[in-house]
Amino acid sequence: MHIHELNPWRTLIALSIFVIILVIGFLTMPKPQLTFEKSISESVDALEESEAYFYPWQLEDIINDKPDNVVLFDIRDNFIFGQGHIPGAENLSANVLSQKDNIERMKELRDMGVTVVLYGEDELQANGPWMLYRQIGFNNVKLLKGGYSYFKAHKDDLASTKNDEGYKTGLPRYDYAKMAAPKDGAALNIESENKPVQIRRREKTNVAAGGC
Amino acid sequence: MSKDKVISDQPKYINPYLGGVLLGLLIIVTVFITGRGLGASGSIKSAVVTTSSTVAPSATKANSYMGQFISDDHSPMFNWLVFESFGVLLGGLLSGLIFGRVKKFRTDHGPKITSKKRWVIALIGGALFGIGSQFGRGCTSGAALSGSATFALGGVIVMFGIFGTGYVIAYFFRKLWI
Amino acid sequence: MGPLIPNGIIGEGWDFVIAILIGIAFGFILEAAGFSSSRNLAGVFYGYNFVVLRVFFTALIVAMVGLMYFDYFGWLDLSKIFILPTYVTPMIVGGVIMGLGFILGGYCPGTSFTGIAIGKLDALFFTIGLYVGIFGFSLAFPLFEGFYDSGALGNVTLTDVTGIPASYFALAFTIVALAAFWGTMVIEKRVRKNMKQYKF
Amino acid sequence: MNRNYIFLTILMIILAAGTVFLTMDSEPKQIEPEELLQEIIQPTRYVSTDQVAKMIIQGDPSLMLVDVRSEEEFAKYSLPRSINIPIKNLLSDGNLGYFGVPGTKVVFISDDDIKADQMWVFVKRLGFGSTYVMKGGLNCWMQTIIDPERPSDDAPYKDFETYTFRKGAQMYFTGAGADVPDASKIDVLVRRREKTNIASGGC
Repeated sequence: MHIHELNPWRTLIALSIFVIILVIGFLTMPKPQLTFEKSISESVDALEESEAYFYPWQLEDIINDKPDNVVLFDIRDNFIFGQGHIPGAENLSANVLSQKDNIERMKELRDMGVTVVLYGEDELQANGPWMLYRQIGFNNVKLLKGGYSYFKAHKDDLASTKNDEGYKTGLPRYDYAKMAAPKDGAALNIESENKPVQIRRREKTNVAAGGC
Repeated sequence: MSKDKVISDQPKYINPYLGGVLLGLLIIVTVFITGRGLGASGSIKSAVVTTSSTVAPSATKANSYMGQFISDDHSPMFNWLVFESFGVLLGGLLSGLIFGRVKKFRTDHGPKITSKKRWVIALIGGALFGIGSQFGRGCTSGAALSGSATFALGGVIVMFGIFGTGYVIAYFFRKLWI
Repeated sequence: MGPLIPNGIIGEGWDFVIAILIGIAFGFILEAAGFSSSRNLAGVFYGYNFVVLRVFFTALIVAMVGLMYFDYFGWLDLSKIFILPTYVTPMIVGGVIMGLGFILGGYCPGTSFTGIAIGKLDALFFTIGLYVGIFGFSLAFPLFEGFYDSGALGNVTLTDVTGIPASYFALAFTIVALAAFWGTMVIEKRVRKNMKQYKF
Repeated sequence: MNRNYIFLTILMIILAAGTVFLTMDSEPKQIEPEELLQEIIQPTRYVSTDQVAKMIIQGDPSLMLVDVRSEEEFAKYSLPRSINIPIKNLLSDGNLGYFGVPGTKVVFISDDDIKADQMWVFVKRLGFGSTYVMKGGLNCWMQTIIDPERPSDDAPYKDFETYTFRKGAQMYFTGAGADVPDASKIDVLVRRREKTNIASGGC
């Protein structure tokens, strides 16, 4: 006795429609332009690799020889770039980094084996974009230690920066514990004794603000 | 040979696998649109709460179980599952009309029992199912099917509970059906 | 994108219209697949008609697999959908009682509605029974209120409990279901040799 | 006819097996690279040492300082109420539970700002908001809060305000019972001006 239709051709049609929907899903799925190639923990470890950084004294060769296999990208904005930059650097402002043609350009450079050096005003500014590029698989992207400000201060004698500690980061510059130890009031107030007011010409407006 | 001919003249049910695929797609669509699966027993619960609160409003509110389904804004019948169950009735009718199965009132029963006995047993079975569905947070369609399809642990427990028990005790009730 | 209503893509006002449409489709499929006859349904336990097993498990695996693909395509956010809360012991007890009710009554709530729609009196009695059962449950609820809420695990999925990815469950269910389909085909043939025809 | 059933069976197994490969790449939740890049180029994540000092002094309960230096360095000196999560331990010991708590602001601190910024990028990649980097790090903290430099006498008034605040903060953090150099100015601090730009002299 057969009270149910036994021929499965309609089932086949129904399942085929299902498969077609799934195929459409695959085809229309927004394909991410970028994907993370390194997991978080891999990226954490990768921060230690010294080949991921570019050192100020290495700039000397770049400026003099202009090799084809290294490109300098200045990620500051166009206006500041115009006021001064490392010779031979190209401007690639941070806010256009994610534009499609710039990503394409980075991919081309990677495929050609060109080293890309990112720098900003200081090391911090380029740190984020550099980390992102490393995480999405651009292992040719390096970060200029010290940034533009360090370069500017030492541009006449880059070779000697090899032995300089000034651009290094992640180091305590003070003995925190000693410095922050409780002091007695007298010690604190020595420097703040009122000096006679002298009218001087200020060299810079924000000297007093005590930037780091 | 002649017997087969008689059967082939009769309206057939669709291929069970076709029904399954369609039902699966329907669950996907339901989850896609509403974010939850199908259900059936919930509408009966709404009906119980509604009649109970119409007959004895204060007693119903005081009941710790039914009380939680009463809200002051609207009747418990104004519920997704009630509308869905109404649709199930319509859909069943539609299918019955199309395939020619809507006939005068009749009863399915095993060859060894009478219609009257079948009614009593159906009533008891329904009552048990009603109690069980409250413990299980849903019936075959709500908990076992939609629950399992969304990988809920509870759905799988209910599914194995129903079918497992069914197979274990089927032997003792064979007179009802075969 | 989905689920559409919780994400506000379809307004709340459409909720009940959609409910009726989904219900119609549900009822149509159940009836057309033969779920409006209690003898068809009960057949799964006696080996003469495995329509319940076939429809149920086909639907289950199609839905499971489909939902996973939909999630992957970004069409449906599986983390936003309703997950049935789990209460271990009440659910086991409930499942056992429902199994008993299934054997006796020959229907489950959804299928009994379609049975009523085409004029089955036993389906009507089953539905009345459901009503009586739930009403009785409500009245007696204070007796087992503690039990009703025992073993609560919250809205957990299989993955939450076991740590195994959902896709492995989908694959396992699919393989088991397909094996069951082929197995029951053989069983059904054997059992039916000794059976009398029944009308539907 | 049986051939069709075999075909259906195989199709279904392929579909189900396909799901196993889908979920491979969606491990811990993280934001898309484009989104991360958009966040990275925003300078809004930097807070000055003055802002941090002010929040500590005011006892802002929403502030959580996370020191990303090594454990030894943290043991030697740390800011009050700060907790230590070295970058390497970010994913371990349930450290992620510190982030994404509604209503809190997480500020990362390291010797200078590079390590803290790196931590920020990782935490951001994991999708947590309300995270900041203390610009200049502890070196700047020493320079500006612990040992502030007196502005020259003809410096703008604002610099003096900053200096006065820093002097007050110095006493708070070093625990020195110093004479208030200019009592009237300290009053200004006590009044808790919400909108003044104490960050003017920054790192």
